[in-house]
Amino acid sequence: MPLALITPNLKPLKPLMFKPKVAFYWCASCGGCEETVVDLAEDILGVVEKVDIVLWPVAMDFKYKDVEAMPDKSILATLLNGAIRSTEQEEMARLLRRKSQYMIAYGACAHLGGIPGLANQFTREHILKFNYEDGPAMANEKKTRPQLVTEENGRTPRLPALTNVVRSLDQVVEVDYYVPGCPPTPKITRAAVTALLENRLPPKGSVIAPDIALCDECPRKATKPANISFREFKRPHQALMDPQKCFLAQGVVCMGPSTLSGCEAACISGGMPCTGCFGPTSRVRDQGLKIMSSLCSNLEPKDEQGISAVLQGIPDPIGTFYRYGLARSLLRRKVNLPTD
Amino acid sequence: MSDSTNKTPDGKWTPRIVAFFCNWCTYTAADLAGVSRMKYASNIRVIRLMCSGRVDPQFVVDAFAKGADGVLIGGCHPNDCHYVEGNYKCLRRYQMLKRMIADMGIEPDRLRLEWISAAEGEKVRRVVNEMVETVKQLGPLNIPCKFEEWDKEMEALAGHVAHSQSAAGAACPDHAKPQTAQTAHV
Amino acid sequence: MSKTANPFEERITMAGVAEAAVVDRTTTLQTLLDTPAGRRMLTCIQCGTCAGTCPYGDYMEFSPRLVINMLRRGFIDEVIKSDSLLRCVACYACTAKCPRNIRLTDVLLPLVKEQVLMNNTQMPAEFQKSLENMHRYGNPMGESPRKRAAWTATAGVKVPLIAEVKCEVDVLWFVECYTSFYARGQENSRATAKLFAALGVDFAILGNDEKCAGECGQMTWESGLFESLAEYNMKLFGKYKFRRIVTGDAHAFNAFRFRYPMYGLTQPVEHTTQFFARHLEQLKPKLKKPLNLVVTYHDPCCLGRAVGAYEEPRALLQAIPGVKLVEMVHNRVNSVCCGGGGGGMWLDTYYKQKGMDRLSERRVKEAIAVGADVLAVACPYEVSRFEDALKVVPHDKPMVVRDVVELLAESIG
Amino acid sequence: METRKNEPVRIGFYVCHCGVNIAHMVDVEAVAKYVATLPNVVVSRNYKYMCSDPGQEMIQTDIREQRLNRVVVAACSPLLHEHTFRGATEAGGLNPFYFQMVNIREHDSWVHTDRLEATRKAMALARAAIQRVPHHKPLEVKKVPINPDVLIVGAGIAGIHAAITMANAGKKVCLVEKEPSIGGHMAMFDKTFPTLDCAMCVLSPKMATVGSHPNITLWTYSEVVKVDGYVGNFKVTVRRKPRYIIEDLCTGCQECVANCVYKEPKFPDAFNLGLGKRKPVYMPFAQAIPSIAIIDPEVCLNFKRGKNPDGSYTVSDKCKKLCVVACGDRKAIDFTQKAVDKEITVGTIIMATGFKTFDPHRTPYYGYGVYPNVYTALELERVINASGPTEGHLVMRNGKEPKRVAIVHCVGSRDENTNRWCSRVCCLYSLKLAHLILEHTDAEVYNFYIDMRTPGKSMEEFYNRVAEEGMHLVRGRVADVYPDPNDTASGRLIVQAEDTLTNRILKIPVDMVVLSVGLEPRPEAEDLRRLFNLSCSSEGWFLERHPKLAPVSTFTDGIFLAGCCQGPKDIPDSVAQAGAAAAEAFSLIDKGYVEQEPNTAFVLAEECSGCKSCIPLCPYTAISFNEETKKAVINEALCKGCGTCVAACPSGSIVQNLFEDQEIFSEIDGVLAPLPQ
Repeated sequence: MPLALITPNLKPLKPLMFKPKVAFYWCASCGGCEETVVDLAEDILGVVEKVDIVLWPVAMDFKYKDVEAMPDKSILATLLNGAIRSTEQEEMARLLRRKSQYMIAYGACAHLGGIPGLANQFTREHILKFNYEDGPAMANEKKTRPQLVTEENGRTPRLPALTNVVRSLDQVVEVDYYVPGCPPTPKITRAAVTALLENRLPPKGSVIAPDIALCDECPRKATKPANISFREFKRPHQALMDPQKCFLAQGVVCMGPSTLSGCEAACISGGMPCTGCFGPTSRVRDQGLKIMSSLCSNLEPKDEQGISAVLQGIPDPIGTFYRYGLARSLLRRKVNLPTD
Repeated sequence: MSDSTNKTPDGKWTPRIVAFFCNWCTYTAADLAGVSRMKYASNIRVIRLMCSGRVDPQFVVDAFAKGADGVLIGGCHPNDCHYVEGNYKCLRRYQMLKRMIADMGIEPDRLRLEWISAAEGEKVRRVVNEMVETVKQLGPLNIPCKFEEWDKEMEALAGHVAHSQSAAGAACPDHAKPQTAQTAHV
Repeated sequence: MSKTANPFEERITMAGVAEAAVVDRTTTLQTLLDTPAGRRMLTCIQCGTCAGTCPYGDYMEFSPRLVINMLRRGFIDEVIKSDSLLRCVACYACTAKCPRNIRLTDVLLPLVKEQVLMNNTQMPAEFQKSLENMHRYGNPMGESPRKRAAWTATAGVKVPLIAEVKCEVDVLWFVECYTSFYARGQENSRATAKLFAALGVDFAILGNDEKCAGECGQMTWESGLFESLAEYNMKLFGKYKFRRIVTGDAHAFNAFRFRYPMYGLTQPVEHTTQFFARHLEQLKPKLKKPLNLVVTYHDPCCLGRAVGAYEEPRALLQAIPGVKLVEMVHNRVNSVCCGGGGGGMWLDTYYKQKGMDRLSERRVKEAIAVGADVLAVACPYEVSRFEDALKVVPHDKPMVVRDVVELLAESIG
Repeated sequence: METRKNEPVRIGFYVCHCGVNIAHMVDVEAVAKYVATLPNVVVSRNYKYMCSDPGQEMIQTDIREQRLNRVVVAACSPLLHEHTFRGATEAGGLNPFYFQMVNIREHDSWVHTDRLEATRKAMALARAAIQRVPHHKPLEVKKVPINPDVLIVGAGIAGIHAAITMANAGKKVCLVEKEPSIGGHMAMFDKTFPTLDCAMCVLSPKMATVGSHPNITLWTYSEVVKVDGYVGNFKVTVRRKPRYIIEDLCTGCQECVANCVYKEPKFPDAFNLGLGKRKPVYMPFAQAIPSIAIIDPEVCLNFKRGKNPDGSYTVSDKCKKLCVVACGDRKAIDFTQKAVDKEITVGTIIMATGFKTFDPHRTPYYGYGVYPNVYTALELERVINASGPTEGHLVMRNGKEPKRVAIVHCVGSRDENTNRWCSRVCCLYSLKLAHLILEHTDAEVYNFYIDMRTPGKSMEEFYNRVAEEGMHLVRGRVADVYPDPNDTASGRLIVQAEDTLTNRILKIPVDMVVLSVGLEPRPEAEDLRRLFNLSCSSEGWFLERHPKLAPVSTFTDGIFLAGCCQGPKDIPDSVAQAGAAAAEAFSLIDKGYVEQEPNTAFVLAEECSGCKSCIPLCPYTAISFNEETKKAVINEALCKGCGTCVAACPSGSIVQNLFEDQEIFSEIDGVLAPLPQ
């Protein structure tokens, strides 16, 4: 489905009288999303020309108080990437929400919780302990940990606290649009920004990607047999892969069938199966469960032992099926973990 | 969600079990149990599907997420599926689903798959009673409350933010609320 | 030996655990009809199979069928005023054939009999003496408890005492009274010890501390006596670690299987014949000495009808070289009781007074009719009963009574 | 979501008392009151009998007057009355699929004991339906033409009667029988109660009709091996086993039998239950239909000598083939015959596979198989029968006429250790046998019974009549049968039982014991059940759709039950049921089409990514991949509506009508929503 088709009924908004203000912000993310904005290459200049960037910590120097000083709704759109997992991120999300007409979850982490969302399998204490004490590369004999408040030279610097739960942006503030991907491709980003600037916005809550699974645009689509039946599951490093053939046909888990398209099958073209970063279609509530249902239905064995043997080929179902989507899954977090 | 725990009017917790029964075998068996006036625990809420193959893992997890303490799936015996082999597909998903819910911190015994033929009203009675007993032993799961508990940290911060940002202008109540509903896509 | 290949593997069940739910130890005649077992009695169709199959049905004023109906109608007082039920030898015939699966032998009749005892001050002396002995000495014959383990000196193999073993044993062998004190019973014990040793079984006995399991106390009249013996033995069991109980006494086996779980027994229980049948593949190569005998086997009630272990003892006998197994007219579920159960062991004089024939005589006649050299048994009561009966029933061909384990031990040489 | 786009959802909710069946355990008023508070509910009522005319009219009136566009009824199981209420919804002017049913009887009031809890459960289930029904869509019932031909499996009296009924009405019938001849158990009986007419005299004209009816294709010595398709269009494969006689060429002259190398019959004759003998080539019995001989390859010399070491067979030249010589130009004998599979297409199926008599080896204390003078009742039928092995002389295996006979009732009936049910016919056939014994001999006859059960027209009168003939009726179940210890030579037996009416133990010496064996499901019933996709009761009888309201229907549409395969019954009832099954089949056939529940699945064409995950999942190959659009397509005609593909579609792009994801999620939400305290 071409991108143009996803925004058929455009409601004309009031005309833009001034150069619109745009903010970029990053929360719990790797920085890859920021790269994408830069990757717009020449196009970025066009964007910069058309808009007034009021906040972009990675590239420009603005302060919290500058934003705070703006009138509410004075920013046209905030493109926020990263999951929300600290008090600072949450506070900024709320502030930017208040100041912006449109809040756009940019990238898989803001959209779904992303890779940071996998932390929802552990307690905050567990994570801190691993990172500051038990981690294999850790040399911290005193077991020093960052303190929320410290006394130093008469000053008391404060650090933001990690939250117990990693959240997608829409679990914290209302989100108007989602730009999916880890990271969003330049094409998707361009489409989103263009739609925004040209005032051709789809209905609120839309994910800016075709609402159809990736197989639709996968270059290996034709090589998938119509009688797939899984005798075993392999991981990509465990076998010599046929570079032309559908991954599932080779017994490798590929999330493509349950993941939105729009990335032009970038990973598959790069020789790796889809891991699901664009998230589920609008008809699916839980991406991980859906792909699991699909794959398991097509196992070959019918007896418990045989089934269990094949499923051993997926040693970490949570990490496999919820690589990006755990925080936005039906259960969100390992349910028996305490909060403190 | 005001009170998501399932309490009887006298304040005692009693489990809620959601059951997905296939139309041809297990649902009919439950009808038979009724016609035979067998007595069993009232904690079960049956949702009828045509086949155990229709049981989407999303249904099971959604039931847990909405407050079920246990989920029971009933289908036709192997080789007896009205739709030839929907029950095998159910079994395959069930095995992985058991692992996944365990990984997500739900005791696997809260999910049970049983083959119950149309003639086995007695088995419905036994399985339901056993299931209720098992879940009683495990205690309340109560995921909706956990969601509330998790989100307390946000409420706390929301209060703090509202306080510290109040100087900068009137807070917009609409935007302070996080979305809980699934976002609609195009 | 492969696990699945053994046809007798399934027999080792904790029958008692499931059955403990049938009734519990507090059930009385008044509360019986509210228990699951009692509700079965409401389904009785008065077909009379119980009375028809009862070996002493001819002599009963109140047949089991009638007892059920009197209970249902509220006329049970008339039954307990009569001594009719003293004739019940707890042989499980009525229970085994009942088309409604009513638990007469081990549930209804003991409760009625208990009331009979309380309503009849005149108890047969021989019987009363045995109960007293059980109470005082822990065995019905009034032998000194200190001599209980004396037989081990003549066992020929080492018989470890559990108190001296100090670690978990696989088998706690519950020897029981007749097999400890009576000369013929001790032969059974020596044979069992020999077989255990030959198989390399990790076993031990309780020695002089052991007291009668009390089955006859329970099955007949004296639930109080049974309670005290059961509690004593349970306390004793609690002191040691063992994985299963094995006993050669079918009556003790019955008590452990059905009643003791109500007192907390959790280990599985096996009769020696079940245990040896389970190890038949290991035993077979050791059975070298041919016996060249025509053997007929008498099913003990507490092993046969009570749990359906009909084939294990037969399999053992057939494994002995030279043994030709023949069946009596009444066999397996239809077997005729030796008359020793439910207190019958000590009621012979009383039965004679009432003009009743001895069941043991009825039984040996059947054995004689099939021309057996050996009447094989699997319960220590039967040895003395059938040997006594053979003294009075005329027969041309000599016949001896032997326990199955004795024959096995003999074949091992 | 709703089709009438601009119209808000208006739900009418009705909770049924079902007399007291529901109302005694569920506070129906409280349920109605609670539901009235739920969103979209416009009307919430409770009524004594919703399925009654006034109940249904109430719905229709409300639809019109309250402008309802959804209807929810909380009553019995949807399997019972969903159809009724869909009809009422439609009669009120709505699409019938705007209806949803809540089962608060079978799943609630009948199975629970705490009124408060049962009421709360009813509320939760009702709420699920209230939340579900706004998502309902208008659907249309699909009509599929029905093939007018019918398959009848089993040619005992029930199958025969059903076949003749259907064939007389002009329907093409394929009647399949496992044995070489039709007739079933009835052909083995001597006389029938209560009329005492000769069984074969009544049956053989009907058998002959079957054999010659132009509308009946009779396949004996044949078995159904495969069933595909569904109501209206079943594809059935029948295996015709080789009888080594070419049916079309055999004239039934039996010259082959007369000339067989075996001069004397030597092998046990199955029709006479082994009491008589037959040759390797034989006629099953004198009146067999079809009147065609059959060769038993197990004992025929040609087969024995022609058997190769690998089990294959070549026609032996070591055998003189006297039968072939006798057959002459008719050339009806073919030693090379092989099993042939025939495929037929039918619209409806009637199962009339009958019963098996109880094997009394399972009650060892009656001595069957141990003492030669213990017979089953069916064996006695053959002994008494004039065409039986003793030509109607009542003599025992030792050739002597019995002086005293005991008939033991309830062998393998009413017994927890064997079969729990009453076999219904044994009391009466035992009385009949007692009568026949008295007619044939001077013997004393003892009937040992538990309860004498003689319901039905003319049955008690029959009991009364034969009792007067002077048989002993003893009320007591026989406990033991054993040889008389005082007379071991004659084979005399002692029958021991309590005479419960005199409180005495009887030990009656008799010459012959007849065991009135009960009826039980055939051993192959389990395979047939799988083959035809039926259900069995826990006893193993084929399960009827409803014990009262649909006694000859099954859970598989288009398959009906007749005779003892559904449960023990006598000849009049078997015939009546066969007629009923035929009538049910007619009503389907004459309608011309079958309505199919519109619960099929469809692919959202725009949204399908063409991942092909669903294609191998469909057992009916209803899903295919369109190579042009590169998307999956479901053939609605082939889809049976299981929903497996829907659950497995990884992008949620397959939708099942009536069971849409949103509908189920709403139900889950509804059953779990907090209830008022």
